[in-house]
Amino acid sequence: MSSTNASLKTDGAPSIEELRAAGVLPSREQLAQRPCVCVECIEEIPCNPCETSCPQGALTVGDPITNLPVIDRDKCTACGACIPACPGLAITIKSLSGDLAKIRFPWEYLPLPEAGEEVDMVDRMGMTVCRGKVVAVSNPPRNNRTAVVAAEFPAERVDEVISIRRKHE
Amino acid sequence: MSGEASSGGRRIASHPILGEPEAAREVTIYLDGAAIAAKEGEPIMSALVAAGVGVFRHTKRGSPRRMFCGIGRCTDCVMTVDGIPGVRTCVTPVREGMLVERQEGAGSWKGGEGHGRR
Amino acid sequence: MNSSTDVLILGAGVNGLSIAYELCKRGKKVVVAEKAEIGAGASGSCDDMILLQSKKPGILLEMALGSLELFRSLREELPCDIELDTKGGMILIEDEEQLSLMEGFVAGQKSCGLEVEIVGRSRVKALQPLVSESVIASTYSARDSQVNPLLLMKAFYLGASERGLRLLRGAAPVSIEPRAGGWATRLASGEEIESGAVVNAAGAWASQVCSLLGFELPIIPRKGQVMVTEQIPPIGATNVWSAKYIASKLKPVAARREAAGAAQTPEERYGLGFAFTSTHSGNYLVGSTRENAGFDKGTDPEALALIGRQVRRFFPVLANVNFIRSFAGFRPSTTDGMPVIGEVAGRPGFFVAAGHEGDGIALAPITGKLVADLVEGRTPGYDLEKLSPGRFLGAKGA
Amino acid sequence: MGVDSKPAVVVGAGPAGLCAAIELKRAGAPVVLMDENGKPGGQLFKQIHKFFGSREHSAGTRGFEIGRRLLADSLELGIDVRLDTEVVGIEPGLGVWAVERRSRSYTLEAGCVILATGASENGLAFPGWTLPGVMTAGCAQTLVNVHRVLPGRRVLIVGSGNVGVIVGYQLLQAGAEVAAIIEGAPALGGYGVHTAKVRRAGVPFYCGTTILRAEGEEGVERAVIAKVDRGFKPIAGTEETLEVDTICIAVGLTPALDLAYLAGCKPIFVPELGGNMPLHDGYMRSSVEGVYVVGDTAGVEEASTAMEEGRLAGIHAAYALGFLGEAAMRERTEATWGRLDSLRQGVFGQKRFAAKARILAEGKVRA
Amino acid sequence: MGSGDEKHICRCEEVSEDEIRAAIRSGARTVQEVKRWTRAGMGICQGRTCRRLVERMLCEELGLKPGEVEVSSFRQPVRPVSLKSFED
Repeated sequence: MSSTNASLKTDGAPSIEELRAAGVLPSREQLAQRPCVCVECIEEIPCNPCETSCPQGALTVGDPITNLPVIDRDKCTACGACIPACPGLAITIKSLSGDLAKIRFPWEYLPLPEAGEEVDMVDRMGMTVCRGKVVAVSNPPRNNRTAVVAAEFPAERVDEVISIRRKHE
Repeated sequence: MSGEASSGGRRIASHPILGEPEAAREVTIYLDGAAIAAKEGEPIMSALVAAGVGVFRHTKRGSPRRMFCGIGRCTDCVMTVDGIPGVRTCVTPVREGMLVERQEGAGSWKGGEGHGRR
Repeated sequence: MNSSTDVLILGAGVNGLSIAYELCKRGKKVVVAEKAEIGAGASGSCDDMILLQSKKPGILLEMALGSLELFRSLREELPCDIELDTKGGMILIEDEEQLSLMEGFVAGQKSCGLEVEIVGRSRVKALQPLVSESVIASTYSARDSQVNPLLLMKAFYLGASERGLRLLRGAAPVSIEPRAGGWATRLASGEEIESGAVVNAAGAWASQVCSLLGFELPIIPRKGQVMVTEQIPPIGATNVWSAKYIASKLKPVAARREAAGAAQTPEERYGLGFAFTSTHSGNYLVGSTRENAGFDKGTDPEALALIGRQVRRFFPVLANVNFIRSFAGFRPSTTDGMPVIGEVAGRPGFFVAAGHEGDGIALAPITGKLVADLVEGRTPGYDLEKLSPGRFLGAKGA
Repeated sequence: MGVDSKPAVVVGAGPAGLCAAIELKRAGAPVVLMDENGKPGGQLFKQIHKFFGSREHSAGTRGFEIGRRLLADSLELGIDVRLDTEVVGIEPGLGVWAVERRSRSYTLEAGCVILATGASENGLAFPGWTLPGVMTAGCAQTLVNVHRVLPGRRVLIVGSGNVGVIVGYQLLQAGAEVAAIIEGAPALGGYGVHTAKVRRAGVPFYCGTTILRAEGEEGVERAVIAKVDRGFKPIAGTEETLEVDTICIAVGLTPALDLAYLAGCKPIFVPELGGNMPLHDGYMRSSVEGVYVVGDTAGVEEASTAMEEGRLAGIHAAYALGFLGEAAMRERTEATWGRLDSLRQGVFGQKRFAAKARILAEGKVRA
Repeated sequence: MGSGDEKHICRCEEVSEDEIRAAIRSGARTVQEVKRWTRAGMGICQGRTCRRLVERMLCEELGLKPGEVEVSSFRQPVRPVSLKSFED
């Protein structure tokens, strides 16, 4: 077990420290500047749909395809095409605007949340960290049933929040 | 909750990836005499699971069993079907009016009825 | 590595282990050398019957009756259950010709002291409610029995082990040489074992062992394919066989047809016989073929289809039953249908106990006793002249 | 080399078998594809997640969609697909013994046989594992994704390899609750991206933890788990009880060796790929002339590697039967190996790559 | 009957871990011998589920490495075959 992956390999999800060490967490300054793609893919696996899905060529895996994806933030338009393309559901797009953070994340559960809905925002361990509001849900056919949900929540939770709490009976 | 429906099984109506279930004709099978709704083409196992049936049989030592592998490899899900003991319910499709019985041990021949069928 | 022992037995089949058990009980130091594992030959790939009815009156029937008595005491003394059952047996009769043949056969057996009778259709139906309408009568003997050969071997092995048996696996003999007062046997493992006596209980491989001493015996492997059903509720009160099989033994139609140049039917080619016995676990063993196929241990769909159709003919209810396994064993078969039990003339201390063909399980207890007697130099309780190796070796001996 | 009129028989219409049959048919070789199920695709139709890899490996496509595509290809090519056909034995001389619809037994003489029979799920024995409610992860996956019924409401998954984690995710998608995923080893087995999506749904992972027993009268009512020491022995005093009605066992797969064994193929023991499997070479040839082994049968990996292995065997079998020239065979083989190699890279792939390399080195004896 | 304390290795034949260990301790040395003495692996699944578990126990009891246990045999048919499949 490598020490950098201690949390990923024992708890199932990467810790903030691991993500930072892997260089995949954008800084608050970057987030305030523009929406930033966060690719939480920190193990070398043979996979590159993020690269081929990007119309701008902003995501690069290259050869060998086990390379970790590299983002060129200058090329990225935050179009979000990579979010449903990632088989690992590891990509989100986050931004900061004043005291509100916004996240767009992949979602493959029913029921789909609805715009305007108040929800629990969860961190990578599935713990509720704050309340938030769904602002948009898109699930066009090209997503192949991976919906993309956008939600807003308090800015101070921007590093922790990864998704929303799943509702089930 | 009765023993019949203790397993909490149910049909998955709508699915985020698989969408709506394909329309299938409904057929009725009988478990130890009680009518159970099943979908044409599905194995006996899934009709019983959907109906919340928790025990398919007891072994000769009296231990309860349901399904284990679900694909016809193990014996766990066997039941007496139309008088024939030891039928693997996970790979045997339902048929209208099918008589399914929980069997104890190897079951019995029910006087040999039903063996000429099919 | 060398070691010495009183008796070296070649083969850990049911007879080798029975002999080992008996000798250990009598205080002998015994080594069993087995080329593969316990029961790797016929004893692990056979059915479970102790069938008295099929034996022609004479020494084999006498030995079988003696063996059955021994089984009853073994059941009490052996260290694990052997699933001995006496639920009787029936030989199903399908036509008048078989009926008259079986009437004569049964009369002979009765005169030898076997309780056996011919029963009519209504009794057949009472004992075998699921049997086909085509069965017109049957023999019935309450004494036909069965035993689990796998557990029997285990029991002999455990019983002998408690008394000092050493079992060597993967230990085929590569040479057997006379030594002062006995024999020196080199095994494939490299080990050499000196022993006062060597018992060749190598079943279908017995002649190969003899060839290490420069002679051969007419013991050949007869392949028997058997299928095993899934566990099912009981089919009837007894185990069953078919008269057709006995008839073919008594009046070999195939041989007649072959002599007349007629083509063999698949049934004849495979030497198909019918045996249908249930085990304690509820599986049925359905047999079987009797083939000359060398040492090919495979089973084939054509033979299994013949066996399957045959059992369905007698028990149509089986159409919906699965068979889950098939196996083939090499029944060690001799030219005169009798086993070879005795010391080889001119080779003092070298004994053969092989060639039991289909009777290996049934005769194992008596074989153990007889061979132990021979090894100890005692006079056995049966006249073994007809079983002696010498009958195949001519005046010169080996 | 003359053209053999006997067909190539492919056993198993999963990803490996379908690809093998497609390659053969494309080359013009007669091919019969047999599968015991009523529907081809093997495990692909149970796999509803998007696949990894690159575009040429159909990355980003869901398993069942790959299944549909391969199926459409095979139908378009007119492959003789025999469904509900169980291959139950192999005779010397490549006689394939098949049983159709559990009611008709026949044998078919094959020019060559490609075994693509997959793998079977390993068991894990603990008191109570025979209780209703304990099942293999594959069983639960079949129920939710193929038959669309939920086997239970609250599930414990034993084993954190990709199978356990993916089935956990799919149970969540089907509407069940997953109480936990436990793993005996000190670290999780599955891909981090898989575990992460399950974890963010609130499912806890417990490493160094085993199941002690399942409890319940006529079915699972509880599972008792405990921490284990380095020797995998449970540590007294660490027991914990989980209220669950379903326990899924996901502790690895073993290659289906049965038909290869009957055909006389020499086995090799490779623990990284599931235990004993038939020895094979770079064309997926076993030690027995005319018998190929592909996919999980040749060492447990993934659907994407299985497809490429199927292609390798199909290409070589087409050549061996006289339907493909040597140059074309070599060229296609090389291209396939290129894709296969790229799949066996990275933290997870390297181990498999090394294990495969060991098999191929041993298997070269025939090549 | 509840879950009990017995740990079955062979689900089909309900053969317990204790029975299998006892067989090995009393002299069974191969998967085949364990099968013949205890019935583990003789059920309808033909040992597909318990074979690996028995192999592991042989390793533990006899101090063998995994892979040193001889591959135990498979027999035809590898799936249950209904007798009706043999048409006349």
